[in-house]
Amino acid sequence: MRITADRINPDELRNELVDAAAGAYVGFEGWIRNHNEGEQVLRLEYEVYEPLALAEGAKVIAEAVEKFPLLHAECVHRSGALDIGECAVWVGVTSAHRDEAFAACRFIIDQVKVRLPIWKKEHYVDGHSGWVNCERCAEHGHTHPEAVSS
Amino acid sequence: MRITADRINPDELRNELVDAAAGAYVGFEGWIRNHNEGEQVLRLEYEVYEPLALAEGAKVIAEAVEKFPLLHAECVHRSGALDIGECAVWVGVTSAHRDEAFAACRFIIDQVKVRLPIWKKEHYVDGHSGWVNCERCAEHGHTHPEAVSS
Amino acid sequence: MTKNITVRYFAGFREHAGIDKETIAVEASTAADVYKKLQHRHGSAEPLGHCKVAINDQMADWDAAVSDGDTVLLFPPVAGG
Amino acid sequence: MTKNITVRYFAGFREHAGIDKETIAVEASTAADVYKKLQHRHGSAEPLGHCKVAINDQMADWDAAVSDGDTVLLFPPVAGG
Repeated sequence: MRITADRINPDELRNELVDAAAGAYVGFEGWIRNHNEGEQVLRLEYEVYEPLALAEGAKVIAEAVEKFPLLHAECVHRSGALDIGECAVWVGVTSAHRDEAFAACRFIIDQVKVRLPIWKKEHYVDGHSGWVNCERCAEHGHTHPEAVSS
Repeated sequence: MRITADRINPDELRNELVDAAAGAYVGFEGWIRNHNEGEQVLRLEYEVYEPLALAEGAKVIAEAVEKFPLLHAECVHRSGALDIGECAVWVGVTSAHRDEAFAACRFIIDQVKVRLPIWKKEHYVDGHSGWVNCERCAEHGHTHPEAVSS
Repeated sequence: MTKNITVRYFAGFREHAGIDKETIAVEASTAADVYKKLQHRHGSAEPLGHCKVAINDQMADWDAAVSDGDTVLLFPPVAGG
Repeated sequence: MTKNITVRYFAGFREHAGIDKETIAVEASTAADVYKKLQHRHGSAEPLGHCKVAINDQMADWDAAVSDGDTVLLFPPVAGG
Protein backbone atom coordinates (compact mmCIF):
# COMPACT_ATOMS: atom_id res chain seq x y z
CA MET A 1 0.00 0.00 0.00
CA ARG A 2 1.27 3.42 -0.92
CA ILE A 3 -0.02 6.96 -0.55
CA THR A 4 1.31 9.57 -2.92
CA ALA A 5 0.85 13.27 -3.60
CA ASP A 6 2.24 12.77 -7.11
CA ARG A 7 0.47 11.64 -10.25
CA ILE A 8 -0.15 7.90 -10.34
CA ASN A 9 1.57 6.14 -13.23
CA PRO A 10 -0.42 2.92 -13.81
CA ASP A 11 1.98 1.62 -16.46
CA GLU A 12 4.99 1.83 -14.14
CA LEU A 13 3.03 0.22 -11.31
CA ARG A 14 1.79 -2.57 -13.56
CA ASN A 15 5.37 -3.35 -14.55
CA GLU A 16 6.26 -3.95 -10.92
CA LEU A 17 3.81 -6.89 -10.91
CA VAL A 18 5.30 -8.67 -13.92
CA ASP A 19 5.92 -12.36 -13.22
CA ALA A 20 6.64 -15.22 -15.63
CA ALA A 21 4.17 -17.38 -13.71
CA ALA A 22 1.36 -14.84 -14.16
CA GLY A 23 -1.36 -15.53 -16.72
CA ALA A 24 -3.69 -12.73 -15.70
CA TYR A 25 -3.36 -9.10 -14.72
CA VAL A 26 -6.36 -7.06 -13.61
CA GLY A 27 -5.97 -3.35 -12.99
CA PHE A 28 -8.54 -0.99 -11.51
CA GLU A 29 -8.28 2.79 -11.64
CA GLY A 30 -10.59 5.26 -9.97
CA TRP A 31 -10.70 8.46 -12.00
CA ILE A 32 -12.04 11.85 -10.95
CA ARG A 33 -15.41 12.21 -12.68
CA ASN A 34 -16.79 15.57 -13.74
CA HIS A 35 -20.04 14.82 -11.94
CA ASN A 36 -21.29 13.19 -8.75
CA GLU A 37 -24.87 12.79 -7.61
CA GLY A 38 -26.07 15.33 -10.13
CA GLU A 39 -23.47 18.00 -9.33
CA GLN A 40 -20.78 19.28 -11.69
CA VAL A 41 -17.41 18.64 -10.07
CA LEU A 42 -14.53 21.03 -10.79
CA ARG A 43 -11.79 19.45 -8.74
CA LEU A 44 -11.28 17.37 -5.66
CA GLU A 45 -9.13 17.09 -2.57
CA TYR A 46 -8.20 13.93 -0.73
CA GLU A 47 -7.33 14.12 2.91
CA VAL A 48 -5.44 11.01 3.98
CA TYR A 49 -4.37 10.08 7.48
CA GLU A 50 -1.26 8.33 6.25
CA PRO A 51 -0.11 6.21 9.21
CA LEU A 52 -3.42 4.38 9.42
CA ALA A 53 -4.24 4.46 5.68
CA LEU A 54 -0.95 2.64 5.07
CA ALA A 55 -1.50 0.16 7.91
CA GLU A 56 -5.12 -0.57 6.99
CA GLY A 57 -4.30 -0.79 3.27
CA ALA A 58 -1.51 -3.29 3.96
CA LYS A 59 -3.99 -5.31 5.99
CA VAL A 60 -6.49 -5.31 3.10
CA ILE A 61 -3.82 -6.52 0.66
CA ALA A 62 -2.69 -9.22 3.09
CA GLU A 63 -6.30 -10.38 3.41
CA ALA A 64 -6.59 -10.56 -0.40
CA VAL A 65 -3.42 -12.63 -0.63
CA GLU A 66 -4.79 -14.99 2.00
CA LYS A 67 -8.23 -15.31 0.36
CA PHE A 68 -7.05 -15.77 -3.24
CA PRO A 69 -4.07 -17.56 -4.85
CA LEU A 70 -2.32 -14.42 -6.08
CA LEU A 71 1.18 -13.71 -7.28
CA HIS A 72 1.24 -9.98 -6.55
CA ALA A 73 -1.15 -7.27 -5.42
CA GLU A 74 -0.62 -3.58 -4.85
CA CYS A 75 -2.66 -0.44 -4.25
CA VAL A 76 -1.72 3.22 -4.52
CA HIS A 77 -3.95 6.11 -3.39
CA ARG A 78 -3.50 9.80 -4.09
CA SER A 79 -3.56 12.55 -1.50
CA GLY A 80 -4.06 16.27 -1.99
CA ALA A 81 -5.68 18.17 -4.86
CA LEU A 82 -6.73 16.38 -8.05
CA ASP A 83 -8.23 17.58 -11.32
CA ILE A 84 -10.95 15.92 -13.39
CA GLY A 85 -9.62 12.85 -15.17
CA GLU A 86 -6.76 12.20 -12.76
CA CYS A 87 -6.29 8.76 -11.28
CA ALA A 88 -7.19 8.80 -7.58
CA VAL A 89 -6.57 5.16 -6.82
CA TRP A 90 -4.95 2.24 -8.61
CA VAL A 91 -5.18 -1.45 -7.76
CA GLY A 92 -3.20 -4.10 -9.64
CA VAL A 93 -3.28 -7.86 -9.19
CA THR A 94 -1.52 -10.74 -10.95
CA SER A 95 -2.27 -14.44 -10.68
CA ALA A 96 -2.02 -17.62 -12.72
CA HIS A 97 -5.70 -17.46 -13.78
CA ARG A 98 -8.13 -14.63 -14.25
CA ASP A 99 -10.84 -15.68 -11.78
CA GLU A 100 -8.79 -14.79 -8.76
CA ALA A 101 -7.28 -11.67 -10.34
CA PHE A 102 -10.74 -10.20 -10.94
CA ALA A 103 -12.05 -11.25 -7.53
CA ALA A 104 -9.02 -9.98 -5.60
CA CYS A 105 -8.86 -6.66 -7.46
CA ARG A 106 -12.53 -6.10 -6.69
CA PHE A 107 -12.06 -7.13 -3.06
CA ILE A 108 -9.17 -4.72 -2.57
CA ILE A 109 -10.86 -1.65 -4.05
CA ASP A 110 -14.10 -2.37 -2.16
CA GLN A 111 -12.28 -2.64 1.15
CA VAL A 112 -10.00 0.32 0.51
CA LYS A 113 -13.01 2.55 -0.14
CA VAL A 114 -14.72 1.75 3.15
CA ARG A 115 -11.86 1.03 5.56
CA LEU A 116 -9.01 3.47 4.94
CA PRO A 117 -9.05 6.87 6.70
CA ILE A 118 -9.35 8.86 3.48
CA TRP A 119 -11.79 11.68 2.84
CA LYS A 120 -12.83 13.32 -0.38
CA LYS A 121 -13.89 16.94 -0.67
CA GLU A 122 -15.54 17.89 -3.94
CA HIS A 123 -15.49 21.43 -5.26
CA TYR A 124 -18.46 22.15 -7.49
CA VAL A 125 -18.93 24.43 -10.48
CA ASP A 126 -21.36 26.66 -8.55
CA GLY A 127 -18.67 27.45 -5.97
CA HIS A 128 -19.70 25.35 -3.00
CA SER A 129 -17.92 22.26 -1.80
CA GLY A 130 -18.66 19.24 0.31
CA TRP A 131 -17.19 16.17 1.92
CA VAL A 132 -18.37 13.09 0.12
CA ASN A 133 -19.95 10.44 2.25
CA CYS A 134 -18.70 6.92 2.24
CA GLU A 135 -20.44 4.46 -0.07
CA ARG A 136 -22.20 2.61 2.73
CA CYS A 137 -23.66 5.89 3.99
CA ALA A 138 -24.43 7.21 0.50
CA GLU A 139 -28.18 7.04 1.03
CA HIS A 140 -27.79 9.95 3.47
CA GLY A 141 -26.28 12.23 0.82
CA HIS A 142 -23.32 14.54 1.29
CA THR A 143 -22.03 15.58 4.66
CA HIS A 144 -21.88 19.27 3.90
CA PRO A 145 -20.46 21.11 6.87
CA GLU A 146 -23.62 23.27 6.94
CA ALA A 147 -25.73 20.18 7.24
CA VAL A 148 -24.12 18.66 10.30
CA SER A 149 -24.45 21.47 12.80
CA SER A 150 -24.83 20.33 16.35
CA MET B 1 -11.84 -5.15 -31.63
CA ARG B 2 -8.36 -5.29 -33.03
CA ILE B 3 -5.92 -8.05 -33.96
CA THR B 4 -2.23 -7.20 -34.01
CA ALA B 5 1.04 -8.96 -34.72
CA ASP B 6 2.88 -6.23 -32.76
CA ARG B 7 3.44 -5.91 -29.05
CA ILE B 8 0.36 -4.71 -27.17
CA ASN B 9 0.89 -1.42 -25.36
CA PRO B 10 -1.71 -1.37 -22.53
CA ASP B 11 -0.84 2.16 -21.48
CA GLU B 12 -1.50 3.59 -24.94
CA LEU B 13 -4.73 1.63 -25.25
CA ARG B 14 -5.91 2.75 -21.82
CA ASN B 15 -5.37 6.37 -22.83
CA GLU B 16 -7.78 5.92 -25.72
CA LEU B 17 -10.56 5.25 -23.20
CA VAL B 18 -10.03 8.42 -21.16
CA ASP B 19 -13.29 10.30 -20.56
CA ALA B 20 -14.13 13.08 -18.12
CA ALA B 21 -17.37 11.28 -17.26
CA ALA B 22 -15.53 8.07 -16.32
CA GLY B 23 -15.09 7.20 -12.66
CA ALA B 24 -13.79 3.68 -13.18
CA TYR B 25 -11.37 1.95 -15.49
CA VAL B 26 -10.86 -1.81 -15.41
CA GLY B 27 -8.17 -3.39 -17.54
CA PHE B 28 -7.52 -7.07 -18.06
CA GLU B 29 -4.36 -8.49 -19.59
CA GLY B 30 -3.70 -12.10 -20.47
CA TRP B 31 0.02 -12.82 -20.18
CA ILE B 32 1.94 -15.80 -21.50
CA ARG B 33 2.65 -18.01 -18.48
CA ASN B 34 5.73 -20.18 -18.25
CA HIS B 35 3.57 -23.17 -17.39
CA ASN B 36 0.23 -24.71 -18.36
CA GLU B 37 -1.35 -27.87 -16.99
CA GLY B 38 1.94 -28.95 -15.47
CA GLU B 39 4.06 -28.37 -18.58
CA GLN B 40 6.89 -25.86 -18.91
CA VAL B 41 6.02 -23.51 -21.75
CA LEU B 42 8.81 -21.96 -23.81
CA ARG B 43 6.84 -19.87 -26.24
CA LEU B 44 3.48 -19.74 -27.92
CA GLU B 45 1.86 -19.09 -31.26
CA TYR B 46 -1.58 -17.66 -31.88
CA GLU B 47 -3.34 -18.48 -35.09
CA VAL B 48 -6.14 -16.00 -35.73
CA TYR B 49 -8.70 -16.08 -38.50
CA GLU B 50 -8.89 -12.32 -38.69
CA PRO B 51 -12.10 -11.63 -40.66
CA LEU B 52 -14.23 -13.57 -38.21
CA ALA B 53 -12.18 -12.79 -35.09
CA LEU B 54 -12.75 -9.10 -35.79
CA ALA B 55 -16.46 -9.55 -36.55
CA GLU B 56 -17.13 -11.79 -33.54
CA GLY B 57 -15.04 -9.56 -31.24
CA ALA B 58 -16.98 -6.48 -32.35
CA LYS B 59 -20.19 -8.37 -31.61
CA VAL B 60 -18.96 -9.25 -28.10
CA ILE B 61 -18.10 -5.61 -27.38
CA ALA B 62 -21.49 -4.45 -28.72
CA GLU B 63 -23.19 -6.97 -26.44
CA ALA B 64 -21.22 -5.63 -23.46
CA VAL B 65 -22.22 -2.05 -24.28
CA GLU B 66 -25.85 -3.15 -24.47
CA LYS B 67 -25.75 -5.14 -21.21
CA PHE B 68 -23.89 -2.57 -19.09
CA PRO B 69 -23.92 1.26 -18.91
CA LEU B 70 -20.39 1.75 -20.25
CA LEU B 71 -18.55 4.73 -21.65
CA HIS B 72 -15.95 2.85 -23.68
CA ALA B 73 -14.81 -0.72 -24.21
CA GLU B 74 -12.07 -2.17 -26.37
CA CYS B 75 -10.23 -5.44 -26.88
CA VAL B 76 -6.95 -6.20 -28.66
CA HIS B 77 -5.64 -9.71 -29.33
CA ARG B 78 -2.20 -10.72 -30.53
CA SER B 79 -1.46 -13.02 -33.44
CA GLY B 80 1.73 -14.90 -34.27
CA ALA B 81 4.61 -15.90 -32.01
CA LEU B 82 4.81 -14.69 -28.41
CA ASP B 83 7.38 -15.15 -25.66
CA ILE B 84 6.80 -15.78 -21.97
CA GLY B 85 5.54 -12.65 -20.23
CA GLU B 86 4.13 -11.01 -23.34
CA CYS B 87 0.59 -9.67 -23.33
CA ALA B 88 -1.63 -11.88 -25.51
CA VAL B 89 -4.90 -10.06 -24.99
CA TRP B 90 -5.97 -6.76 -23.48
CA VAL B 91 -9.47 -5.64 -22.51
CA GLY B 92 -10.21 -2.13 -21.24
CA VAL B 93 -13.51 -0.71 -20.04
CA THR B 94 -14.52 2.67 -18.64
CA SER B 95 -17.78 3.61 -16.95
CA ALA B 96 -19.15 6.02 -14.35
CA HIS B 97 -19.03 3.41 -11.57
CA ARG B 98 -16.87 0.36 -10.94
CA ASP B 99 -19.59 -2.31 -10.79
CA GLU B 100 -20.25 -2.24 -14.49
CA ALA B 101 -16.59 -1.78 -15.43
CA PHE B 102 -15.63 -4.98 -13.61
CA ALA B 103 -18.63 -6.91 -14.93
CA ALA B 104 -18.19 -5.79 -18.53
CA CYS B 105 -14.44 -6.41 -18.58
CA ARG B 106 -15.04 -9.91 -17.28
CA PHE B 107 -17.86 -10.51 -19.77
CA ILE B 108 -15.71 -9.44 -22.72
CA ILE B 109 -12.67 -11.58 -21.89
CA ASP B 110 -14.87 -14.61 -21.11
CA GLN B 111 -16.67 -14.33 -24.45
CA VAL B 112 -13.52 -13.55 -26.44
CA LYS B 113 -11.87 -16.69 -25.13
CA VAL B 114 -14.66 -19.03 -26.22
CA ARG B 115 -16.14 -17.35 -29.29
CA LEU B 116 -13.35 -15.90 -31.43
CA PRO B 117 -11.63 -18.12 -34.02
CA ILE B 118 -8.24 -17.98 -32.31
CA TRP B 119 -6.01 -20.96 -31.55
CA LYS B 120 -3.03 -21.26 -29.28
CA LYS B 121 -0.14 -23.61 -29.88
CA GLU B 122 2.22 -24.08 -26.96
CA HIS B 123 5.83 -25.09 -27.43
CA TYR B 124 7.19 -26.91 -24.39
CA VAL B 125 10.64 -27.11 -22.87
CA ASP B 126 10.91 -30.81 -23.74
CA GLY B 127 10.54 -30.05 -27.46
CA HIS B 128 6.99 -31.10 -28.18
CA SER B 129 4.11 -28.76 -28.86
CA GLY B 130 0.35 -28.86 -28.77
CA TRP B 131 -2.78 -26.93 -29.57
CA VAL B 132 -4.43 -25.81 -26.38
CA ASN B 133 -8.04 -26.72 -25.96
CA CYS B 134 -10.68 -24.15 -25.28
CA GLU B 135 -11.61 -23.56 -21.67
CA ARG B 136 -14.99 -25.27 -21.97
CA CYS B 137 -13.31 -28.39 -23.31
CA ALA B 138 -10.37 -28.18 -20.89
CA GLU B 139 -11.41 -31.30 -19.01
CA HIS B 140 -10.40 -33.28 -22.11
CA GLY B 141 -6.82 -32.02 -21.95
CA HIS B 142 -4.73 -30.85 -24.90
CA THR B 143 -5.63 -31.64 -28.48
CA HIS B 144 -2.20 -32.85 -29.47
CA PRO B 145 -2.18 -33.69 -33.16
CA GLU B 146 -1.06 -37.22 -32.26
CA ALA B 147 -4.07 -37.63 -30.06
CA VAL B 148 -6.74 -36.83 -32.58
CA SER B 149 -5.94 -39.39 -35.23
CA SER B 150 -8.95 -40.63 -37.13
CA MET C 1 -27.25 -34.06 -54.01
CA THR C 2 -23.59 -33.59 -54.78
CA LYS C 3 -22.26 -30.09 -54.18
CA ASN C 4 -18.94 -28.45 -54.80
CA ILE C 5 -17.80 -27.18 -51.42
CA THR C 6 -14.56 -25.40 -50.64
CA VAL C 7 -13.37 -26.44 -47.19
CA ARG C 8 -10.88 -24.46 -45.14
CA TYR C 9 -9.03 -26.05 -42.24
CA PHE C 10 -7.61 -24.15 -39.25
CA ALA C 11 -5.03 -24.84 -36.55
CA GLY C 12 -5.00 -28.53 -35.54
CA PHE C 13 -7.42 -29.43 -38.34
CA ARG C 14 -5.06 -27.90 -40.90
CA GLU C 15 -2.04 -29.68 -39.45
CA HIS C 16 -3.91 -32.93 -39.43
CA ALA C 17 -5.23 -32.55 -42.98
CA GLY C 18 -1.84 -31.33 -44.22
CA ILE C 19 -3.55 -28.70 -46.36
CA ASP C 20 -5.37 -25.51 -45.50
CA LYS C 21 -7.98 -25.60 -48.23
CA GLU C 22 -9.52 -27.96 -50.76
CA THR C 23 -12.56 -28.09 -52.98
CA ILE C 24 -14.50 -31.31 -52.83
CA ALA C 25 -17.62 -32.73 -54.44
CA VAL C 26 -19.68 -33.99 -51.52
CA GLU C 27 -23.19 -35.16 -50.72
CA ALA C 28 -24.18 -32.86 -47.89
CA SER C 29 -27.21 -30.88 -46.76
CA THR C 30 -25.69 -29.24 -43.70
CA ALA C 31 -22.36 -28.04 -42.36
CA ALA C 32 -22.38 -31.05 -40.02
CA ASP C 33 -22.64 -33.36 -43.03
CA VAL C 34 -19.52 -31.76 -44.51
CA TYR C 35 -17.68 -32.19 -41.21
CA LYS C 36 -18.63 -35.86 -40.97
CA LYS C 37 -17.52 -36.58 -44.54
CA LEU C 38 -14.13 -35.14 -43.73
CA GLN C 39 -13.59 -36.66 -40.31
CA HIS C 40 -10.49 -38.55 -41.42
CA ARG C 41 -8.91 -35.24 -42.40
CA HIS C 42 -9.40 -33.26 -39.22
CA GLY C 43 -9.27 -35.54 -36.23
CA SER C 44 -12.56 -37.28 -35.60
CA ALA C 45 -11.85 -37.53 -31.86
CA GLU C 46 -13.05 -33.95 -31.54
CA PRO C 47 -16.80 -33.90 -30.80
CA LEU C 48 -18.76 -31.58 -33.06
CA GLY C 49 -19.98 -29.63 -30.02
CA HIS C 50 -16.44 -28.46 -29.27
CA CYS C 51 -15.90 -27.15 -32.79
CA LYS C 52 -17.32 -24.23 -34.71
CA VAL C 53 -18.16 -23.66 -38.31
CA ALA C 54 -18.54 -20.70 -40.61
CA ILE C 55 -20.10 -20.60 -44.06
CA ASN C 56 -18.84 -17.93 -46.45
CA ASP C 57 -17.24 -15.99 -43.58
CA GLN C 58 -20.38 -15.97 -41.42
CA MET C 59 -20.44 -17.95 -38.18
CA ALA C 60 -23.06 -20.67 -38.65
CA ASP C 61 -24.79 -23.49 -36.79
CA TRP C 62 -23.81 -27.03 -37.61
CA ASP C 63 -27.27 -27.67 -39.01
CA ALA C 64 -27.07 -24.69 -41.37
CA ALA C 65 -27.67 -25.66 -45.01
CA VAL C 66 -24.76 -25.67 -47.44
CA SER C 67 -25.16 -24.78 -51.10
CA ASP C 68 -23.13 -25.58 -54.15
CA GLY C 69 -20.16 -23.21 -54.29
CA ASP C 70 -20.12 -22.44 -50.56
CA THR C 71 -16.92 -22.15 -48.56
CA VAL C 72 -17.11 -24.02 -45.25
CA LEU C 73 -14.60 -23.06 -42.54
CA LEU C 74 -13.89 -25.77 -39.99
CA PHE C 75 -12.73 -24.43 -36.64
CA PRO C 76 -11.31 -26.79 -34.02
CA PRO C 77 -11.88 -25.81 -30.36
CA VAL C 78 -10.85 -22.18 -29.96
CA ALA C 79 -8.52 -20.93 -27.23
CA GLY C 80 -8.08 -17.18 -27.35
CA GLY C 81 -6.46 -15.16 -24.60
CA MET D 1 -13.01 9.32 36.36
CA THR D 2 -11.56 12.32 34.61
CA LYS D 3 -8.89 11.56 32.05
CA ASN D 4 -6.67 13.73 29.94
CA ILE D 5 -7.39 12.77 26.35
CA THR D 6 -5.86 14.26 23.22
CA VAL D 7 -8.48 14.34 20.48
CA ARG D 8 -7.66 14.66 16.79
CA TYR D 9 -10.29 15.72 14.27
CA PHE D 10 -10.24 14.84 10.57
CA ALA D 11 -11.90 16.17 7.41
CA GLY D 12 -15.44 17.44 8.13
CA PHE D 13 -14.97 17.01 11.87
CA ARG D 14 -11.88 19.22 11.77
CA GLU D 15 -13.64 21.88 9.71
CA HIS D 16 -16.56 21.83 12.07
CA ALA D 17 -14.44 22.00 15.23
CA GLY D 18 -12.19 24.66 13.70
CA ILE D 19 -9.13 22.92 15.17
CA ASP D 20 -7.38 19.69 14.32
CA LYS D 21 -6.32 18.70 17.84
CA GLU D 22 -7.01 19.50 21.46
CA THR D 23 -6.34 18.00 24.86
CA ILE D 24 -9.33 17.82 27.12
CA ALA D 25 -10.08 16.58 30.61
CA VAL D 26 -13.10 14.34 30.19
CA GLU D 27 -15.09 11.74 32.09
CA ALA D 28 -15.02 8.80 29.69
CA SER D 29 -14.60 5.04 29.83
CA THR D 30 -14.77 4.31 26.11
CA ALA D 31 -14.01 5.95 22.77
CA ALA D 32 -17.77 6.33 22.27
CA ASP D 33 -17.95 8.34 25.51
CA VAL D 34 -15.31 10.71 24.15
CA TYR D 35 -17.24 11.09 20.88
CA LYS D 36 -20.48 11.87 22.72
CA LYS D 37 -18.83 14.47 24.96
CA LEU D 38 -17.55 16.27 21.87
CA GLN D 39 -20.67 16.05 19.71
CA HIS D 40 -21.02 19.82 19.49
CA ARG D 41 -17.53 19.99 18.01
CA HIS D 42 -17.84 17.48 15.18
CA GLY D 43 -21.38 17.41 13.88
CA SER D 44 -23.65 15.28 15.98
CA ALA D 45 -25.89 14.50 12.99
CA GLU D 46 -23.42 11.82 12.00
CA PRO D 47 -24.40 8.48 13.58
CA LEU D 48 -21.59 6.74 15.39
CA GLY D 49 -21.95 3.72 13.11
CA HIS D 50 -20.85 5.75 10.09
CA CYS D 51 -17.71 6.97 11.79
CA LYS D 52 -14.50 5.27 12.83
CA VAL D 53 -12.12 5.77 15.70
CA ALA D 54 -8.49 5.03 16.41
CA ILE D 55 -6.70 5.09 19.73
CA ASN D 56 -2.99 5.87 19.70
CA ASP D 57 -2.79 5.15 15.95
CA GLN D 58 -4.54 1.78 16.17
CA MET D 59 -7.99 1.33 14.65
CA ALA D 60 -10.35 0.62 17.56
CA ASP D 61 -13.96 -0.23 18.31
CA TRP D 62 -16.17 2.47 19.77
CA ASP D 63 -16.46 0.50 22.99
CA ALA D 64 -12.67 0.26 23.40
CA ALA D 65 -11.46 1.63 26.74
CA VAL D 66 -9.60 4.94 26.84
CA SER D 67 -6.87 5.64 29.35
CA ASP D 68 -5.42 8.82 30.72
CA GLY D 69 -2.97 10.23 28.19
CA ASP D 70 -4.48 8.45 25.16
CA THR D 71 -4.85 10.09 21.78
CA VAL D 72 -8.28 9.49 20.25
CA LEU D 73 -8.62 10.03 16.48
CA LEU D 74 -12.14 10.81 15.32
CA PHE D 75 -12.80 9.84 11.70
CA PRO D 76 -15.96 11.01 9.94
CA PRO D 77 -17.36 8.67 7.23
CA VAL D 78 -14.50 7.71 4.94
CA ALA D 79 -14.65 7.95 1.14
CA GLY D 80 -11.52 6.68 -0.51
CA GLY D 81 -11.18 6.00 -4.22
